[in-house]
Amino acid sequence: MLRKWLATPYILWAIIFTIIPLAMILIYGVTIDDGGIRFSLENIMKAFDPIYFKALLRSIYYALISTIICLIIAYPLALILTEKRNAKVTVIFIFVLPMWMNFLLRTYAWLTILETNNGFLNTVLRFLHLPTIQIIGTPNAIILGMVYNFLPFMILPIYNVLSKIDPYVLEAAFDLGASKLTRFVKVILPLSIPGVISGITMVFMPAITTFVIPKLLGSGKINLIGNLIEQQFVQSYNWYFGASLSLVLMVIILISMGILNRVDPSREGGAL
Amino acid sequence: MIKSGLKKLYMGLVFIFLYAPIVTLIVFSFNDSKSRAKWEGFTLKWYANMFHDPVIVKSLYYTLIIALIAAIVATLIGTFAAIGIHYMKKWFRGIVMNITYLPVLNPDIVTGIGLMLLFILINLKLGFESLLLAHITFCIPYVIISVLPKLKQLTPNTFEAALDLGATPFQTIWKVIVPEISPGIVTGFLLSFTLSLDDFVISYFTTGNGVQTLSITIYTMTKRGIKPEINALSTILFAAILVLLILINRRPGKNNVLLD
Amino acid sequence: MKNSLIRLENISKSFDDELILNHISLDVKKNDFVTLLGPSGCGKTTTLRIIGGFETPDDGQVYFNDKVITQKPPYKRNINTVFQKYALFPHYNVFDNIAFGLKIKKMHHSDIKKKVDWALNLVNLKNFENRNIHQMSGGQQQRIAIARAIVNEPEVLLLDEPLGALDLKLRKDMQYELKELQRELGITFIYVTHDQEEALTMSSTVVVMNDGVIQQAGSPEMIYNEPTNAFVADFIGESNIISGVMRKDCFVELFNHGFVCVDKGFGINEAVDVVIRPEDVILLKPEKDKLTGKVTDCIFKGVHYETYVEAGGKEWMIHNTKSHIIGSDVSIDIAPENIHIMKKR
Amino acid sequence: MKKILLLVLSIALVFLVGCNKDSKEETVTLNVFNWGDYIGEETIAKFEEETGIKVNYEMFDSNEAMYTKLKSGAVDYDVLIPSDYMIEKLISEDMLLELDMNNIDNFKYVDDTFKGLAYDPDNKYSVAYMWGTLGILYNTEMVTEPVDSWNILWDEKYADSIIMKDSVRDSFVPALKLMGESINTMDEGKWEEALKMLQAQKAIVQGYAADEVRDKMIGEEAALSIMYSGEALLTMEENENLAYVVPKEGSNMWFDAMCIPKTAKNKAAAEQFINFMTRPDIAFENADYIGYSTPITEAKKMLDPEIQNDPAAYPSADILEQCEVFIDLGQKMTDFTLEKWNELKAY
Repeated sequence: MLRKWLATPYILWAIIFTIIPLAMILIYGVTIDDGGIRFSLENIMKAFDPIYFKALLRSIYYALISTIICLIIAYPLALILTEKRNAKVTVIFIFVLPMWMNFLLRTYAWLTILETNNGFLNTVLRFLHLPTIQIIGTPNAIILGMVYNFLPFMILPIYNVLSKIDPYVLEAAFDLGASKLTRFVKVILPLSIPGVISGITMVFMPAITTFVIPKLLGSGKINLIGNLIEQQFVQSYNWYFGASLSLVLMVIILISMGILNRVDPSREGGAL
Repeated sequence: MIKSGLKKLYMGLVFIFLYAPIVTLIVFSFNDSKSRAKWEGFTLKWYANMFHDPVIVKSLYYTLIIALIAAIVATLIGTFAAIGIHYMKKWFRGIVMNITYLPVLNPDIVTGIGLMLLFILINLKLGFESLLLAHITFCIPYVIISVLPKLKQLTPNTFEAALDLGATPFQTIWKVIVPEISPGIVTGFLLSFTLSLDDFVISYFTTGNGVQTLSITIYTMTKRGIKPEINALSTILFAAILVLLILINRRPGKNNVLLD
Repeated sequence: MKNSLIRLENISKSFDDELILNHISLDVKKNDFVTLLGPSGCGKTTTLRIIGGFETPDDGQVYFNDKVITQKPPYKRNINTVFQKYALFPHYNVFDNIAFGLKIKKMHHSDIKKKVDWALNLVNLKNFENRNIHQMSGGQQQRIAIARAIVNEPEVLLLDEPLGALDLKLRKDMQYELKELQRELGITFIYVTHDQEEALTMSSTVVVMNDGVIQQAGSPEMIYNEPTNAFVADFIGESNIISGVMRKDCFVELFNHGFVCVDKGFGINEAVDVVIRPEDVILLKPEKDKLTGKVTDCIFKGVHYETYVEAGGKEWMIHNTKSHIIGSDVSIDIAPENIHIMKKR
Repeated sequence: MKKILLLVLSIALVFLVGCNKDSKEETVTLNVFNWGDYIGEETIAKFEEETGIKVNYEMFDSNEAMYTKLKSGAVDYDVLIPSDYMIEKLISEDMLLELDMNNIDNFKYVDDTFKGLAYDPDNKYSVAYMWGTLGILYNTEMVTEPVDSWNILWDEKYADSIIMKDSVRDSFVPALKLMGESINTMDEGKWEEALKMLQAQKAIVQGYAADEVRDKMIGEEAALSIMYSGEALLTMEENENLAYVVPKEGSNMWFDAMCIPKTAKNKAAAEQFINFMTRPDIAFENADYIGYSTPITEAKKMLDPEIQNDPAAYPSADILEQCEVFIDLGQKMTDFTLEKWNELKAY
């Protein structure tokens, strides 16, 4: 029937514009060019060299912290949103509207706010005779940037799942003698897992690969894996090694996706 | 009472966090200094000068055209794809969904260079077409993941019911399925448009022939810093979409259609 | 062959290597009210979907007026369906839902208006055309779904457990109304349900299905009174199913007591299943030669008492109009024509 | 209905854009690839008007990004305006066309100081576009002592107030120059030694910044930073406490220059463009808008005398003598320096 063929244009599109380019990158990842192009895992091994591997681990670490913070901020917010009548409008204001300002401009604006000496925040703090903060150039600034940028991607899926929980289920939980806390732990939380998983995916993965945030907010003092991949592709024209780095990264991403899929095999949370 | 106050406070704080940089940017678009580091008094000159730089004007034009076409095409392909995926066998759906997530999860630079390699391979000169193809490519997954949940919410047998009443599969999709999942489609369209607007890395590697988007123009202003006119232009764009969203959602008699 | 409107021939269908329908053949006559009855998973809905054109059988053919329609898509079949959860289109109002099929046929809008009015009238929902679907109750949605289907004047109306979501009172009313409707429209209904009472009340033909196989097809009386096997007997109405042995034609032995019956043609000393309806058991004062037992329970059920008797190591269910004291001894008697002998499965 | 309308509209749009391009094919088009916001706002329009040649103007954010795009062969650029070491790299990889100076009459206006430079010794491939030095931009309120040496970037008094550049070669300049080395040294040991210095310095460095350094200096977030003279000139306009100096140990002198890649489809038009940009009145307009230093003597003379006499913009000859131009180190050495850079950033 027709509906089974509806995805065909997309599948063709995906094969041409997603799979083939990726395959080409992968080929670069497992070859080297020393006079002639040949198969080699040399670059893959090099990706585990401490300089690069540490950056990778650090990226994962920061991305992980950012994801956890996003989750902590987003979950209560999503819960509050489900109680709001005009939640959908609010969600647009959270999710779509901020992106209408160019990402680079928004990140620059954080500098204006957070700079140590004459940043907006510290000026206010100083005016109130409060201690000022120094955050620009520290890992905290990188995490702040990640949380800022990816928080909406955590709020939306959790909200979507929460808003679809059948209110009768919640009443049933009360009816069966659950306290508010028990109800949350035993009913709401398990039911919202798909949204949480989806949120984690949408925050953790892009957070690993970001390179503008560490450059600007981290004052370029720390390299994350995104910076190194960009550097290999653009600065040293070493696509072979750049591809190897992304290959290693991709494997890690796929493994984490596999783990997440185990928790939520239906990928119901594929909902943005 | 205290509880609802706390909730409002919490929401307020998150909103402050999300909007602080945007408000800053808007405020500084009225700054007399070229720098975003120092406030030197109020001015409207950046708004007046905004359209003097032909490069900015041209990139604004391309940005909007590319975003519009990319969003429309991505929404079309993505919506049909989502319907197809929804009715697929489970194992196949799993594979297709994993492919769908690939561009979302890949570093932009890998996607960008990969696409550039592809365009070279198929001998397509970089320019408007290649840029458009690239944008459609990274937009489709977002349409699919916006539309799929709506399909899951359809009452069972909706598709069959329409066929049963004599609608051809095409009529069914157009007259029944599409209207019912329209909130997801609108979300997907809006997301596509927004992402297309915001992208730099993929655009840079897939464009040519003088076709530049606003993002490229902004990112490449490395020699002299970002022109303050850009802040003014961004403010206007932001205000425009804000007004548009408010208008759409205030339409009398209609429940808001966005992001159901 | 003649007179049959829809004919299924040797239909098989499996999903993911699970056989759902196993070589089914069925004739549906014109103007018949056919009910497909069976427990969930028996294949009745799949059969309906094959008739509707939503599934293609792996094997076998579907005939409509003696023409093969196996591969014909649903929108080219003059058959309409009322779905289990109605599948109304929430973005259309009542009128547009009902008019959907007519608009697809590009009918003139004044005709559409007439026909929708007619259909709404038929389901007692006059003046509801501008309502939104979500403003309607379950029963009303049900009626809209029916109106939406019949407005297209199908030759066959398929109904997939249409009353499942309604409360008992409403269900009874709708059963009656549907039957009326069928008579009035003079078209064929094929009705899927797992409720045997519903099946018996409404249909002119009941088709009992289990495990992808048709167990028995026939009039409600025949199905009830002459079930071909223990499954049918058990599924249709309440019955006592007892293992017995055929001693000779018209004589069966149950719990070492001989009973005269009317069935012939079984082998001498063949083990058989014997079905006895609760209302066919006659309770007597204890008599020496008869099968005797003790009353274990007696429940008032309105029109009758439901009495349980322990006799011959089995609990019998008996419906009669007298109450019995729990613990008292009774003898059991059964008229020969009420003893239904079936081959052991 | 609306959707159908939208669809029709978009298809029409595609056609429109497509047709537009076809009609333009008849006139000569020139693909120019330059840094963003690095040309006078009306310059291109003027060129198009004078010559009838249509310019497709494209921008890049770094030499390396430019190279990646060019090397891919996906676009046939006609004119590039990269920096010195990149031009040398392009020359060594045989990616540039030799210019016919007969077509670039205005080459005569280029100051002799800027001819025959190391990256293009015979002026066969490039014509200088802008030039400048690498130096220290500092805040005279925050730094009271005289600044004349790279040494000050290692002074712990200014801990957390020093900004280096997020660029390998620029950030190694101070270290190499303090060691008395050439900034183009091919001696890996020297790079290792310089890395040690930078690693020691990292503790007191506020950051390795890219473009945001200008705002940081204007906002007085840091006292000292290394910066190109052109950027420094723009920055000083916004904060009068800022001053720029080229340290006495010498530094890097940089050039952005126009050249024609082998992929060029319109060499004649490209040369016409280069000639146009070198014409004193245009060069003046351009320099006046960009605020960087022009290599065209006649154009310089048209500038505000204050700028002409600003040593930051046009340093004296003896300072320039101390300065070196970057030379491409070759792939192997480039990779090596990048590795050193990553080592620096690893902790």
